[in-house]
Amino acid sequence: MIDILALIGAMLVAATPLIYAATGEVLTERAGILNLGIEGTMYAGAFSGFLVAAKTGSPWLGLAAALVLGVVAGALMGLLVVTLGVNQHVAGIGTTLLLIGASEFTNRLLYGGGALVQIDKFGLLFPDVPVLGQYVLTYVALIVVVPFVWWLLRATGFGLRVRAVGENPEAADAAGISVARTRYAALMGGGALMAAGGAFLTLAVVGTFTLNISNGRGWVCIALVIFARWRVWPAVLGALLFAGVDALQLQLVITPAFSGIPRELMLALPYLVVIAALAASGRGLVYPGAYLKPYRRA
Amino acid sequence: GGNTGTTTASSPAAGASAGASTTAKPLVYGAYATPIEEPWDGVIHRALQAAADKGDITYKHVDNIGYAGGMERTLRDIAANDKPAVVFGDAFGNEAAVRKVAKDFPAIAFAFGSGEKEQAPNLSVFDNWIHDPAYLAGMLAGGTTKSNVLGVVGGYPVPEVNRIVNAFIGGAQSVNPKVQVKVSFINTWFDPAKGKQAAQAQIAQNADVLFAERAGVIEAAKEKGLRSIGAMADQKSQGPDSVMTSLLWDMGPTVQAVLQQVRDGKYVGANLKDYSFLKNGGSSLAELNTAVKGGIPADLMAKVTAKQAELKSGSFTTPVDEKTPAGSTEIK
Amino acid sequence: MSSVSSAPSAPGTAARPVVELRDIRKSYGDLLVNDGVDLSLEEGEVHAVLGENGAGKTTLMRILYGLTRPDSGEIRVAGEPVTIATPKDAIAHGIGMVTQHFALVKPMTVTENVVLSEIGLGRVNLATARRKVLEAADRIGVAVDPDARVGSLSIGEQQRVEILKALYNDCRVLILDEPTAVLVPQDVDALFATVHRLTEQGMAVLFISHKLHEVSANSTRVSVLRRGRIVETMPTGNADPRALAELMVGRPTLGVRRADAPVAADPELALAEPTGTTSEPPPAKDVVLQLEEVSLGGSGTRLTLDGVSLSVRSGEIVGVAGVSGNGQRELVDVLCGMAAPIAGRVTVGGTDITGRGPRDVMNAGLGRIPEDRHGSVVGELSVEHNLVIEDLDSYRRGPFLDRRRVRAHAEALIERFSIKAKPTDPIGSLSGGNMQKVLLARVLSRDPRAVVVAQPSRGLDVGATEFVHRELLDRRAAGAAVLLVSEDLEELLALADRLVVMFEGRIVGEVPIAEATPARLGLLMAGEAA
Amino acid sequence: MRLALRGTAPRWLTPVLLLITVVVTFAITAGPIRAAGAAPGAAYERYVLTPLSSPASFYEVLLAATPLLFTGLAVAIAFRSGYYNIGAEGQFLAGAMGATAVALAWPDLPRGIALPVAFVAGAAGGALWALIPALLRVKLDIDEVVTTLLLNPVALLLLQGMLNGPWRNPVNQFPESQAFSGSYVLPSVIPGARVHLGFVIALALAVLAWLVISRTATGLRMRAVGLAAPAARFSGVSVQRTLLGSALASGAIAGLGGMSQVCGLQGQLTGEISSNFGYTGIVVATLGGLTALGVVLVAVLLADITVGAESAARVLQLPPQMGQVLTAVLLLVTVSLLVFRRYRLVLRPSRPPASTRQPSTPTAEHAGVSP
Ligand SMILES: Nc1ncnc2c1ncn2[C@@H]1O[C@H](COP(=O)(O)OP(=O)(O)OP(=O)(O)O)[C@@H](O)[C@H]1O
Ligand SMILES: Nc1ncnc2c1ncn2[C@@H]1O[C@H](COP(=O)(O)OP(=O)(O)OP(=O)(O)O)[C@@H](O)[C@H]1O
Ligand SMILES: [Mg+2]
Ligand SMILES: [Mg+2]
Repeated sequence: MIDILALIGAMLVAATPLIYAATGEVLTERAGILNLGIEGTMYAGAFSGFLVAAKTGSPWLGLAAALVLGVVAGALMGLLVVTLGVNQHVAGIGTTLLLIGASEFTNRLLYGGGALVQIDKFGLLFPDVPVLGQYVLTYVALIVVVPFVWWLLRATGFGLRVRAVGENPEAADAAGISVARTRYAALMGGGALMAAGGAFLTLAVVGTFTLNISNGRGWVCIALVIFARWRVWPAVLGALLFAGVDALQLQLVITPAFSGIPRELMLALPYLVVIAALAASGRGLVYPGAYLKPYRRA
Repeated sequence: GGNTGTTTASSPAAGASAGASTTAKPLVYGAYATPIEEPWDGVIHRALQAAADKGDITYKHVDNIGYAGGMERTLRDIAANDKPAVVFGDAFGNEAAVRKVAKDFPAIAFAFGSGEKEQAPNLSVFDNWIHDPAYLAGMLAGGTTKSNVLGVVGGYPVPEVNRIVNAFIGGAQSVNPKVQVKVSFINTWFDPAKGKQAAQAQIAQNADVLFAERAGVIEAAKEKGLRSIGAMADQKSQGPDSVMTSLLWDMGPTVQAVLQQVRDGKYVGANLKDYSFLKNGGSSLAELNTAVKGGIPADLMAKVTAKQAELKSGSFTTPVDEKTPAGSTEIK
Repeated sequence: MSSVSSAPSAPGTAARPVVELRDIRKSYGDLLVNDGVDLSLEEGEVHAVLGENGAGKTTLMRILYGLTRPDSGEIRVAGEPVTIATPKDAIAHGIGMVTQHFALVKPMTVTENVVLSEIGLGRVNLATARRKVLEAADRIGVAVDPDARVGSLSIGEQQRVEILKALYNDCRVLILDEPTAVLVPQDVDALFATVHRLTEQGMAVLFISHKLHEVSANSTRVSVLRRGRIVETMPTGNADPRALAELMVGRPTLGVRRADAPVAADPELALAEPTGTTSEPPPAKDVVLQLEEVSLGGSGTRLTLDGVSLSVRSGEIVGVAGVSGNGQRELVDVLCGMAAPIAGRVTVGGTDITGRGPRDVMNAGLGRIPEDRHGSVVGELSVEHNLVIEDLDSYRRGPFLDRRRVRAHAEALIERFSIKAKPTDPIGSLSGGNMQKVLLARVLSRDPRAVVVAQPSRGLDVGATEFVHRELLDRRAAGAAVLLVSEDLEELLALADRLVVMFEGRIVGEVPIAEATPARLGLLMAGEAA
Repeated sequence: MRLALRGTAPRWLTPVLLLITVVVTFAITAGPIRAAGAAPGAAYERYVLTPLSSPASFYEVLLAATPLLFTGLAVAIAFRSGYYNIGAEGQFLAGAMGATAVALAWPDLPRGIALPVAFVAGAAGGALWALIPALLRVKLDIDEVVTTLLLNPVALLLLQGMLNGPWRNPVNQFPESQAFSGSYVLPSVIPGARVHLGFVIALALAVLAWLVISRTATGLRMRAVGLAAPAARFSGVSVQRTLLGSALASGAIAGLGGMSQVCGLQGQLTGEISSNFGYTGIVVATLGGLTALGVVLVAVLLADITVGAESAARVLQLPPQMGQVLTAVLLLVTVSLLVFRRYRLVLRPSRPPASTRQPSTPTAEHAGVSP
């Protein structure tokens, strides 16, 4: 039998890093930039958060460090794709390679390949209440971050500017908006969110760092953002769907009634369900007008 | 610079005979497919590092060689240029490459983690035969569960992992015939968040003692105030209230055996698995942590200690079963 | 028809320059685009800038608005040297601009687009913004729906949004880059009415156009730009259209017309050189292009084409007039094989092409030149490849493209159509006129028995326009059936044998060319009486 | 400071830029290399030069480049047509599975038949894995980025499922296939070296890809669709057929990469058959400018650093992650500096020099005829 409340609780935990990172990616893609640095930013966010928390004993400082790192990673993407106009695929994948490599390299220099320490991590709020027993960062994501980004994109001048530079940078420029500054801001803000998503893994879920910590979650977010058609709440929905199916399959594989189904098929379910959901709803996507296009005034 | 660079003994006591012993000290090379942060290769690395620290060997290593042809290249480079006395490493996923190079350099001793047979004249194989402590850990788990449901989270259902999990199940059932074991494989060596999630799914299905073959599981147990069992290193510090014990694999005896053979000029390719057995000190159960919540019943501890003695004396051998365990073991 | 005929104010009365451009130089890579331009703009004047395609007009305007950086030169506002590095600076100095290709964010609403230039970073009160936009629209005298998504508006409406955007910031100088190129006559009239109202309040307007009559009717001074240099600035009153054209292109030209075109309809048409062999109505020949009761679905329940029947005979040019957005674009799409009708039948030379794709349509002998030039060519591919792409299989040798033949073909057409480009130039780098010539060459070189062509001279300078018209008339003489869709009545009157008028997806009237007067057509186009 | 469009770039520019690339990369990475206890100069020699310094190690570079050639070409072909195939990873695995399926099913075929059959099976496996997203895109207009991306982990799980199930090695019970019979092993093309027929096939495919893209009508159609699909459609090019064709060709080439790796290097299917070759293929393709020659150059460069990193790790005992850092930095610095082939840096203050102009031309006369 499957415990529905536990399932929802598990879904929320697994969805949280995706929610942070996908929200960050919505922000950058709305500004017209595909940030494939997402996987590396999550990874480095997880590592830097862990590192600072381990050195200072405070997960909050760890989180702060991750946010700073995310901002820096965003700025690096900005330098590459906004200032220099480098191909966004190359810049993003290169950034991911660099951030993962640099994290692992630093980890090796500092810890010499040995086992890592367990840090003082974030605790659960309402640990004994089903579903509500979540990490504070999950609450922050759902109550503060996502509504804030949604409001930002929808109802603020900054949001209007982000959308304008993502759709038609010429028009934004003609209206006196700095395309570069706006894109940098989106990248840096988005980077901070991606890093926070990664840091959630080390600072809340596991309390330590291991190699491969993000394990492709960033790539999943890229898919979720397109799935969500560049809107914040649907991205959250997509994250919950993916995490929910994942949580479900983890229960099913240990439920005797389902033992006949190949384990690998179960593990593939979250991916297949998202594809199916997209196929059921995803006709005729309209990408942001300036997606993948560098802007340079003549 | 971390663990990089050549590591030789540097104890002041060794200073007197330094001149003689450095030339006599054999060069041992570690060649690992995964990064040494991965526990499996990490155990080999640490054992060799310890030997170097003791002043027995000069130790160098290369890790994260991968599975795309780098192993053969690196081994040939090592063999041809560094001419070490021994090369340790893991051959999983690079079996053919390791065997080819070993054949081409018969003067060098190759000792590799492998699921296959040794190869004459110079390739020895070993594996993490920690099914003995796994059996004992199973007894502890089976004896302390209240719900009669245990959870195991593993990486991949490969023989060595299956062997451990099945031994664990066997141990648990030996003390508690009603016990049921939930086994999840997360299909990755590294993803503690996923490991924790799998453990939580087991907890949701009433598991109350968890065996952490992979990272993340202890976290799940800790948060729910449940008991857990660690692996590869003593993980008590990760959860002093939760971790009853850990399965330890010590490559020390294996390393020492190989070094001795080399020193004596008697090295031949062999299966070194016995050196990992509990009775040879290659694997063990970490000191029981009676400080876990609820403690460990004394009679259970006695049973485990007795079984451990039987294992040591050879009057009991843990059954070896390398079949993939079912996701949920039925009560027989 | 822009028939607002307010007399240009006498030159020399208002002498205070609001804006001066001095010795502006700009080059793109090796191409010198502005070569020491001096231009001044006085309060209350409408200053027209004329020049061939590629003469550097847009570049100059973009420099003044801060969208392009000059290599050197000075800009003065009210006598003071200023730095205009970004549009923000320009806006701060009271300069507004409506760019040639609109700078609008299509998925956003009118309000959002308009307030874009003044918003900060924080919360935007859209209700207040909406009210301010409505007030400004009222003040300026343009009607807009503040809540409409810009992408759903017609071109004319979009332009109104652009003007509103520019004037929203209280500017004193308004730059209009080819504002009329895309407008229907009614909108043109409305535009100039607005312009005159603004200049009466002291605003200075810089305005670019390729249409000489607009310039004569609406400007006070005119400057002619040739190859990046100002060759003449004079009061419009002194300017003779023929002389202006000559200044622009370096040779006399004023366009062509059918030999029997009713010159009475338009004074300027009389100046055009008659071509074409027929002065008689062409003998009735076979119908080549035929549409029978063709309907096309639209968004919702409304049909964008509603039972359109039309036939074009060999050796005949049939003009389609109408206010944009009344189904002309869809009609062309159907004929081009880009949209499948839900009912009706389309035939070319007897071949049924209803609902067939572009390939079948072309194979049936129909040549297509739609209004969206840039959307019909692959901008980054070379001229020669764009010239053969519709007919690739005839340029193959085995699996390979016969490069020598492709090159020879391109060279021949470049020669014949006097296209200013090399075969290897990316077509996107060509000026509008040259791109249009390439499209013509691509279509006409295949000797189509029918041609559908829309807005063939939009954005083209007088020289290029003349060339295009001449080619169409030649085609007619060669016996092709030509369907000419245009919002430019002069063009229709000069070229067509017969006119039909579209309104709300239907053909609401057919007018023999002899009876076609702007007034009569205007009524039909407005949906009044048939 | 800003970037301005260049006129024709001087001929010396590209070599100079490449030189600067090396210097900048060196400057950025010297610190970490030193921190890891090695001399940067020696490290560079190891990373870049050593692999090229002897024929034997150069052959190893070619071996390491082989899978990247396949995946790089696969991605380049798809991207050229505007089909964003992020799924070369999964298609590579599917191709490896295809080859494995025939190698295990008919182990006794003679080599002359076995290899062509494995070749076809590898291509078919990759194409098949590419088919689902391609059909979804063409028939239902479902974005291929999402589907191809998400099918990568699914392909890996399928492979693991096969290895845990029907293909499990009966000898040692490991989740890896039995070793293939000799007739399925791609022969070495240079005596004594490991570089195998797969490399030659990859090179041949590169030449073929170049020919198709730049010399055939099909290639022109692909480029047209990739650059401007609506315009291509208007010109009578079947966008759907072109997209479907390139998607399948891309998948087939990636699949051949899997076949080449499994038959050429490993001789058996393992769970680690792809070391992210599909993802690296995206870098290879985009950095190579989506051209066949670019793909070949970049693949060899990356392989050079891969082999060099092993050498550096062995001789200088540098952590292997340094190789990844170096690759990433070199990659980013290279693409950044190549921007300057088209743009030049303008250092002067960006405003027009209003005040600095000499007052020699205050002629307020705007009239006048051009000279
Ligand atoms: N961003 C750019 N990069 C390179 N060349 C450019 C750019 N913009 C314009 N040009 C070139 O500068 C020249 C002048 O262009 P401009 O747009 O100023 O002409 P124009 O007079 O406005 O022409 P039209 O009448 O067609 O609008 C053209 O040859 C054009 O190809
Ligand atoms: N980034 C650019 N690089 C090179 N040429 C450019 C660039 N941007 C614009 N151009 C060229 O500048 C010229 C002027 O551009 P503009 O936008 O005014 O189009 P146009 O030639 O007037 O065509 P049309 O009026 O039909 O749209 C065109 O030839 C265009 O191709
Ligand atoms: Mg222009
Ligand atoms: Mg133009």
